[in-house]
Amino acid sequence: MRKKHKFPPKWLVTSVWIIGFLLLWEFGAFLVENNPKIQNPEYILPHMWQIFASFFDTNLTTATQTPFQVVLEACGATLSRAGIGFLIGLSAGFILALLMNLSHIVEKVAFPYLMLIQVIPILGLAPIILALTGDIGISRMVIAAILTFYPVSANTLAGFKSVSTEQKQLMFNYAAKIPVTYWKLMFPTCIPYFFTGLKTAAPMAITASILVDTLQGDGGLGCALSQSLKHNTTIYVFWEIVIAAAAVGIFSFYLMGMIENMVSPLQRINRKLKRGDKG
Amino acid sequence: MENIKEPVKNDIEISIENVSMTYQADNGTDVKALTDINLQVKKGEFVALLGPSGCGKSTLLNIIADLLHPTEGNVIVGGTTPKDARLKQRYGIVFQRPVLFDWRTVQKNVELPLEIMKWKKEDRRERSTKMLGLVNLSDFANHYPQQLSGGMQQRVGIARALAINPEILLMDEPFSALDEFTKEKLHEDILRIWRKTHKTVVFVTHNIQEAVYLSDKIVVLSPHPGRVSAIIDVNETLPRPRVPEMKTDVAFNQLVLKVRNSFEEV
Amino acid sequence: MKKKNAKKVLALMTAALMASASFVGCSGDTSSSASSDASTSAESKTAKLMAAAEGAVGNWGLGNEYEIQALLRKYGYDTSYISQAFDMDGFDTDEILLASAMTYNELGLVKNSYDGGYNYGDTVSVIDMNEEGVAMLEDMLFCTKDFAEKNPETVKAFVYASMKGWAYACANTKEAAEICYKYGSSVSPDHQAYMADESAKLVSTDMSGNTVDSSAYGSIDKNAVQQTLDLCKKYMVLDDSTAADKLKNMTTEDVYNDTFIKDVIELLNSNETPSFKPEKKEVSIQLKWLPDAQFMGYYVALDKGYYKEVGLDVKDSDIVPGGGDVGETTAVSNGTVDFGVTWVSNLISANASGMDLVEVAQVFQRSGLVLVYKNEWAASNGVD
Amino acid sequence: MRHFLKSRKCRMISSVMYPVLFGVIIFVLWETQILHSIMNTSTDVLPVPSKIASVIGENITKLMGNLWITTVPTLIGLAVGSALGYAVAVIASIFTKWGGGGITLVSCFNAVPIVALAPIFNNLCKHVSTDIGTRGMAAKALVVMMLCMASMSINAFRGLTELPPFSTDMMKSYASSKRVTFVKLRLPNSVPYIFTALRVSVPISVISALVSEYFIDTREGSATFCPGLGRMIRDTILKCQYSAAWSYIAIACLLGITLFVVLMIFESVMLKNRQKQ
Repeated sequence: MRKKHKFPPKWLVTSVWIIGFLLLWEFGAFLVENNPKIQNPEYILPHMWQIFASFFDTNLTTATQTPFQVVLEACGATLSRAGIGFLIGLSAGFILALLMNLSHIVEKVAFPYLMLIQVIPILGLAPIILALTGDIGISRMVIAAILTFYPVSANTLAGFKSVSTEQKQLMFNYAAKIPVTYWKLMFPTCIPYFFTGLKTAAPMAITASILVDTLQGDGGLGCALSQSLKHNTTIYVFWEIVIAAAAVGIFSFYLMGMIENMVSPLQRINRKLKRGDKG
Repeated sequence: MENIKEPVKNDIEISIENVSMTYQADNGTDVKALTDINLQVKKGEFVALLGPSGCGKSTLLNIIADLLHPTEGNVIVGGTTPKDARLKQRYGIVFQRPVLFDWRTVQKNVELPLEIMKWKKEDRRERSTKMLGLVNLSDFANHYPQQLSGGMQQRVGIARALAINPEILLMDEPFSALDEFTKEKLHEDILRIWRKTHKTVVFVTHNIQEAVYLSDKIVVLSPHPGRVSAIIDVNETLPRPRVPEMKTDVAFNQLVLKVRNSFEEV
Repeated sequence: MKKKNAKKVLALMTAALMASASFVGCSGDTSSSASSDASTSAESKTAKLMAAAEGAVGNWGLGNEYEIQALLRKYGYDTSYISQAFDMDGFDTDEILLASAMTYNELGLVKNSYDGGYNYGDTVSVIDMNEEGVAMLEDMLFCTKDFAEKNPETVKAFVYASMKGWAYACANTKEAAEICYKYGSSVSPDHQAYMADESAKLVSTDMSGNTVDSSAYGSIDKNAVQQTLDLCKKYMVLDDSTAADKLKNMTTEDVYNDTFIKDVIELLNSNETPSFKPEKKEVSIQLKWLPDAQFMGYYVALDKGYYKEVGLDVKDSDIVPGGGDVGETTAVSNGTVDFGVTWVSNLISANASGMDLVEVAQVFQRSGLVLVYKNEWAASNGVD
Repeated sequence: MRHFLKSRKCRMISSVMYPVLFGVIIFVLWETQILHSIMNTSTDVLPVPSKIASVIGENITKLMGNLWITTVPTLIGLAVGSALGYAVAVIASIFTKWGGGGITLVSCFNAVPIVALAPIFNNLCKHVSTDIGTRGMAAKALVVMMLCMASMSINAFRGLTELPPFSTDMMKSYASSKRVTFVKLRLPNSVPYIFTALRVSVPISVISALVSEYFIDTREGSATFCPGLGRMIRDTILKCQYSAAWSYIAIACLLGITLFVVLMIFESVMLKNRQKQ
């Protein structure tokens, strides 16, 4: 096979865009800075370098922590808390998809409500869920789980439905029992779909966790965010959090991709084949 | 047409009696897919079910394979009901598409039915290696389906169907998606395998030449409603073994013509 | 322009009317009648400021707005206000001309130059709700009626230790500020010290400006509660008609129970070491805001071991910071925590909607809410 | 009988009946407060449906006023954001090699939580207008716009570039210009993708409008000013007015559902003659 050198390479495209974005940001910051009407430019749009400098700021902004330490600790709290809700949501979503695929009655009952969950502004319900459960940890899990639930179950169900009739007939002809059919055919087929759901759900679970953080002074990115907005820490904590939150969201997305690469046999094979082609 | 009153003999592998199949269309009307089908397939016989789209030939095959249940009539496969035949793994099935699992190697694909039947690992390996040898794919055992050509994939499908060593091989237009060259090669392969294994083969096709070249007996089905319009014995005109040169014989072409005419008679 | 003038005149007239009304109302109180002249002049000044800042009065809303609404109504304006963020940027940028501030927090940020501060120094002045007669009681200690009934000793012990903490904190504000800072405060130490001083003033001064003796910290003044309740009845808009009816018929009895604090004050003054038999030893408290010197009494009580002394088990994590979107009232009502710190008005709205909460100690004896304005702006509108 | 059970009509009836039955059961459990004992909560926090309905009835004008305040920026943000997102996708699809990277960058905006976006845009809009209502609307609409733009540009880019096999070759064989190929092939091909994007955007736009109201300047405190549904939900919850909070939530849900249903109807009309993929 003739080797084609792709131009521009992917890394170049990505870096050009990132640089472009940074330039745009800096231009905006420049405008904000030089607008005489604006007294506190760092509250509206600080320079990117100012934000990055604040990462290395050694001045304490709370009793014991520098801004970066505050954000780092909050990040850890948010990720771990979101993780639990995410796991619950994905298990529930997967189980429901399984039940819906196994039973027509379950499918008929659940499907409209699944649609409804997607349309209802769950995040707006966060305070009321907190009031209902009375525990911030539980409500965080509930909200993260509900947000995770829909994309996972909808995609997994689509994965089950994507199994071709012939494949199912094949298993039927081999007199394979239902668990065997699921294990050998249905699950492997739906793995990519399942992960598509996870990739949508993971950043949502984190958004949910951050929002719930703001509901009570219990740590986490959202809590630090609202504290910095309430002038209890330097405003750069806020900007660091904006960046950290975006980074955590993107990280969660790529983490799902990485896990898929490890777990999914198909991904593994495709990777192997790609390597084979090159070699 | 053969006498339907004739009792089922020991050498009859598949017997279809008075089978009708009706299903309901989306608009609520009944559609007759098959009416009053009578057919018997002897042990080791290569039978082609031939007909245009919509004649119910695949439906008939699905009834034999227990994928569909006839609204009327009786079906006996390997001396038992289709369901028992399926549960006892009396037949292997090959579809129009290879239906391989992308995430399994060629060898593991062939081993799939054996895994389901809970064979031991060594036995599985031995059997699948043998089957891959039969379809000339020994060198590709560790490849993945997406690395193989369409013809090779279909051969894997055949190997898989034969892995459980069934008495019957059901094939649903197995070569219709392949190009002409591959198809001809697979014709030789399937004839070779059939000679070697003495399986009873039910072969659904819409290609007259293919049916004539491969089979002992052609069951011509006509549509609206699906019914048997002729059963033609091929061996009388075209003796075994069949070789590619036969395709240019006058006898071959006359038989093709005869089969085609049996449609036009309807 | 003409309309604005007309409103100004109206405002002045209303102010005058209100002033005379309050004069009549307070006639029983000799100390206030003596200062009525001063208060009248203060009110005419306020009237001018309110007129100049029409449409640019800010408050955070979310249950903190009633005093401001009462003030607006007092001077004849619509009760709407600009929703103020939890910073003073709006004030800084002149978007909000009369901005709400708590004396112990936002006002310090506006005046001082430390981290997060706006460094206005003495170039700003305030309208005090206490002086305007629209003050409502704020920070107080509460629990559910059910809890108080079932665990009277626990409540008494908790109030005892907390008030002991407050007394110590008010006497030693510097140390109290340091203690708060240690317990995870997120504001600068300088601001913490400022907060401690100002909070102490609210604990030790009542609505009419009289000093509260340290032996009477936490006592509940029926008249002050009545004033708070009356203002709530006027300005609290409840969409649910059942709740609105309940509010209409509410009396001070539905709000507080002063038996605990009375016993506690007696015990504190007796100089004996009391012994309690708390029914529930592990208790927790939900604060109204982020952890800082506004709640120094509890942190001091924790740090000095006052809770342990009375046989209660209160850990660091049992003092739960607030500042979120679910009220302390809900947290206490659904049993997440045992005690809470909230404003009396918040408890009133919670009880109107069907909760059963009861105030057990009034920590802040006067309102800490002020409207802050820039002197320069005031001068340009004819107020010095 | 068996035939009837398998018939289309019966299937349709059952797919309506089962969920309705389920809904009725939940409703009854809720109304009779059995749900409360299951969830271990009280009617203070979780009022029964009839109570919520009566509160809605009592405050319908106020609710509608707040609904309007939330709906306007939602729709503006949705429309402008989707249009911009599509424009971005079109530009990216012209320069496919470079554009893909830009789309990846835009998709990263999706990962920025609404909670962080809202205060930024609130600050940015401080100088947009002297009128606080207009300013708040602009800030809300911007938040909604950002999120809708992201999802639209990602999907539309796929719609504009992932074409049926051989279709570009076919257009080339007709010597069709880039512009004609765009109008005749890429544009129609992207229509289903637009709807995919909108299915994501519509719920997100409602949610982001509600959540951003938590952080956005407004004027409130009297009957004449409506700060919006999200703000009212937060306000009523903090004041423990849970039946009122639920009435605002119900209206917010209704907004989300209505927009989605409208979208579905629109989609089914627009894509009526397309083959299912």
